[in-house]
Formats: sequence, C-alpha cells, structure tokens
Amino acid sequence: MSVFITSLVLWLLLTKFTYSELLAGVIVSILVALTLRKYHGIKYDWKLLWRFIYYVFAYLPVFVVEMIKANFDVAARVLNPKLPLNPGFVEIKTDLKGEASKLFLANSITLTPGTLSIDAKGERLFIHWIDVKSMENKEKYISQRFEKLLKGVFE
Amino acid sequence: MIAIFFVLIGIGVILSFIRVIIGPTSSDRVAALDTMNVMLTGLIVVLAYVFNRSIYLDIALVYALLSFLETIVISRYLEGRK
Amino acid sequence: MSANVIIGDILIAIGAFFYFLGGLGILRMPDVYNRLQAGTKATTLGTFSTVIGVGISKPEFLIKALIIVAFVAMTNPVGSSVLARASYLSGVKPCDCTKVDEYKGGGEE
Amino acid sequence: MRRLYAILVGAGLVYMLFAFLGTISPYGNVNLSDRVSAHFLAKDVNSVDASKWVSGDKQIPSKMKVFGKKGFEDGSANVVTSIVVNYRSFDTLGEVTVLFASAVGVGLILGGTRRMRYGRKPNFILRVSTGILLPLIILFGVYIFVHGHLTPGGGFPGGTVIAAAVLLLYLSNEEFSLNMVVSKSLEGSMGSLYVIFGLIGLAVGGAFLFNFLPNGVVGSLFSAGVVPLVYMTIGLKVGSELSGVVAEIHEEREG
Repeated sequence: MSVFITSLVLWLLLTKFTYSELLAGVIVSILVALTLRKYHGIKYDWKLLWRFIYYVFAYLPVFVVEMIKANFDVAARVLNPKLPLNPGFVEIKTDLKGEASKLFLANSITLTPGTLSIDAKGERLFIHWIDVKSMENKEKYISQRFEKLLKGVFE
Repeated sequence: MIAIFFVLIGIGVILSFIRVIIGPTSSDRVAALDTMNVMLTGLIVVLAYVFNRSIYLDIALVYALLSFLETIVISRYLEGRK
Repeated sequence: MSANVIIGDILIAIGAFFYFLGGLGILRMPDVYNRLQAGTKATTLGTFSTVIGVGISKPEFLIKALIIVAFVAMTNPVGSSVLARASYLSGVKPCDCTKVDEYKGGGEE
Repeated sequence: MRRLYAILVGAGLVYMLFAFLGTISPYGNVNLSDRVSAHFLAKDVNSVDASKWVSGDKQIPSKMKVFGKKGFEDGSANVVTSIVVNYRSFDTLGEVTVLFASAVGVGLILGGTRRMRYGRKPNFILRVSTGILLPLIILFGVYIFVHGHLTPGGGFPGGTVIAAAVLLLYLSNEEFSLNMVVSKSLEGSMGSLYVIFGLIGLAVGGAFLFNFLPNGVVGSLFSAGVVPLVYMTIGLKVGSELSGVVAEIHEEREG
C-alpha cells in the first residue's frame, strides 16, 4: 500500500498531469506494489503528514547547514599545503531502533564534517573519523545532533 | 560565464581521472571513478541547461543509477575476496 | 537577465567549484578512506548546488532536478560507505597517520 | 495446442515473406520522397520551429507546430521511435531474436539449481537502502518504456533498468532468487505478442507491423497507434530476459 502511494507520487512527478497519465500511473503502481510486496522497505502509518512536516522543517535545515560546514572543512583541509590529518576508526553507540532511522543516521554521518560511516551492526556504528579529538564522548561530536531529530521523525 | 563552469568541472574530472590511472590499489580506482561519475551527472544537467533540452535530465537520472550500481557491484566483488 | 537566472548561475558556479575541490581531494589525500571523505562530501554538495541552480534558472526543470537531487543524496553516501567497508575487508591498509582502529576484524566480537 | 500455435505463427511469417517480396521494386527505382516525407522528418521532441529543414528541393512550410495536431502521419513525437518501430520493424525483430538466442545460450551453459553465495554477508546499509530504492528504480524503468514514443528511450533501455534493479536485489539479499517460471513465461508470451501485433498489421494493412490503430493527438500518452503497445511488449520481454540472465549467472550446479 505504501509502495503504491510512493510509486504514484513519483509517476505524477515524472510526467505532466493528464487523466491518461493518471490512469497509466495507477495501473503501473499497482503492478509494482504487487510484484515487490516482499522486498520493499517503505512503510507508512497514520502519522505520515506530521512526520513529513517535521522532516522538512526540523531535520533538513540542520542537515543542510552541517553539509555546508562539512564542505568548508574539506576545502580547508584540501587547500592547506600541509594536509592536516589525524584519522582513526572509532565505534559509537546509537539509541535508534528502526532500520530506516539507522540508515538515515548513517547517511547523515557520512555527509557531515570529517566522518564517514563504514558499517552498522546492531546498535554499534563504525565510523572513519578524519580528526580524532578525544576518545571519550565520541557521540557528542558525531551523532548527537541528528539522533534526537531522527527519533522525532521516524519513531 | 558558462565557460567557467565547464573549465572547473573539467579540471575536477581530469584530477580524479589521474587518480584512476595511478591509484595504487583497485579500491582507489573505484573511489575515484565513483567521484568522477557524480561529476559527470552534474555535467549532463548543466548541458541540459545550456542546450535547453529537458530530455537530458532523464539521461542524467539513468547515468546516476548506473554509476551507483557499478560502485556496488565492484565493492561486492572486492569484499568477497579474502 | 532576470533575478532567478542570476541566482541560478551563482549556484552553478559554487557547485562547479566544489566539483573542482572533490577532484583535488581525490588526488591529494593519502589513503582510500580519506579520499572517500573528500570525494563524497564535495561532490554531493556540488550536485545539490548545480542541479538546484539549473532548476531555479529554468523553472520547468525544477521537479526533475529535485528528483535527481533526492536520488543522488540517497545513493552517494551508501555507495561510498559500502566501498569503504569493502576496501577494509579486502585488506587495504590505512595510512600511517591513523591513530586508533576499533574496527579490527570486521567489528565481530 | 502448443504445436498448433507454432504452426500458425510460422505460416503467418511465410505468408508475410511472400507477400512482401512481391511488392519490392527493383534497386534504384524507389521514390523515396513517397516513403519518408518531409513532415515525418520535421517531427522533433522539442517542437522547434522547423522552417530550416530542407529535404531534397522541397522546403517545409514554416511554423510547423506538430504538438497537439490530430491524425498526423505516424503520431509519435520521437522520430527515432517511429523509424525503429514503424519503418524498420524487421530490424527490431532481429534484435529481439539475437537477445533471445544469447539468453538461451547463457541458460544452457550457466544454469543451475542452487543459489550462489558471496563470501561475506551483505552490509546493513546496503540492504536497507535497496529496500527503499527498489520500487523507485523499477517504476523508472517502466516509465522509460511506456513513454518511448514521447521521450528518448524505449523498450531496450527500460528493460535494462529493470534488470539492473534485479541485479541490485541479488547483490543485497542472500535469500532472494528469481522465480524462473514467471520470468520465462512472461518473456515467451511477450515475444510472441510482438509477432502477433506484426501479423495483425500484416493482415490489416499489408505490411509487417502496419499501424492499425488511430493515431491520436501528437504528444499525449495514448497516441502513436501501435508504437506504445509494441514498446511495452519489447520492454517487458527484454526486462524479464536480462533478469533471467542475471539469475542464471547467480546459480551454480550441485557438487
């Protein structure tokens, strides 16, 4: 059902709106949803609209600001002739339970300053950190900004 | 004005292509190739803007999809080797 | 030349600059993981900026431009993290400046 | 039943060959301006002002606004598509046959019964993101071949995108294996449906894949007569065929 809604919305975004397009979109979306009923990862529930609003207005601005900061960080490192690096592989714990929220957390970590998520096993995330500041309170530097917001969105 | 974009993107593509050629391990080459593919996707979108053809955007989408698939396939091959 | 075209051109110029930085980072960094860091971040923001700039300059491209941005934002971090894990597991050594390594042996207890 | 069907299709093809050979004029005597008209060449997916097109000594009238016109020669907004499906349909039939032969060859050499495993478990990040991306990729493939007469693309690229989605599923899921019965029967039925469309065109208009449906308004979805139907069959056939090839590569024999 949720696959059907997503497919229909994507179809209408890809094409210009006419009634024949709407008809073809409904047919194709039903077929896709029936074919993939075992192998999809999209699930909606009744709080969809609220989640979407929360995602757009609370999560996206923080994410975009962090990404721009990350790029100026990369620019400063790359353009510096001495290449200041202090990398290391660290392991952090996360409180998030759902699969989609952990995926978004990993993607956000990859796109924010100096960190690249490598693997996830259970509650543990493995991260390559370009500038290891301290071994205590790693979560404070890496993931705490997003965890609260993503908990609001997905759980 | 448009020429500046093409010069900058072209220098980026050439730099990452140098890494594709000299990269010491195959992981280096795949990483540089992935970066280069994303750059070429952006280049196709800019070409769509310059030539004023909306159909090039579909081509950019297919290119992004195929470059993602290429990275995944080579990564699975590399990590399966012990 | 109207206002949205100027804004779009500035955004495309910023994106092209970040593409250049991504290529430079790929070339200069010492090992695979640092190269992936530079390449992924710079090209993702470059794609955001370029494609949204094109969408602002030509409003009829905006919807497909947003689809491309969403697709790149989903796939690019996934691809680079899968590649980083693969190169770690296949035995590529990190560079000598690496301080700590808590991921020995693929994270298994 | 199956033999009867094969005999019917074969007889139709033989009849078509003889009927077609009689209508070919000798080499060098074909009047090309009857076949590929200036109107046909001037169709452009962007609906530009086509006043600059010259074919032979005939200048096309300017202000050719093709979009929105009814009952135009072929009705498809994409020149390549109408050439490939309407004017050169034997070529497409040959391409489909070549692909079928190669798929049969891969199945003979590599087919097996057991799902091959990779050395390592798939990554968590890859598995979850594939679950989210998969419906969108398959929908995009279907979009490419349904809109083959309006935008670039058509049956072969759309089918390839669908096969790419199946490959992604194979790489990220250790348990998944394609249902070969569904794949093979879809492939066979779509392939013969393509030939049947061609034979209906032969019966109605006297040429293989003659356009026997109304043309409609240029630029809308239900237009261009038989072209979207043919591209849907070709797209589903190529998609299931290449998915079958991917599945057979991922299988191994016992022992």
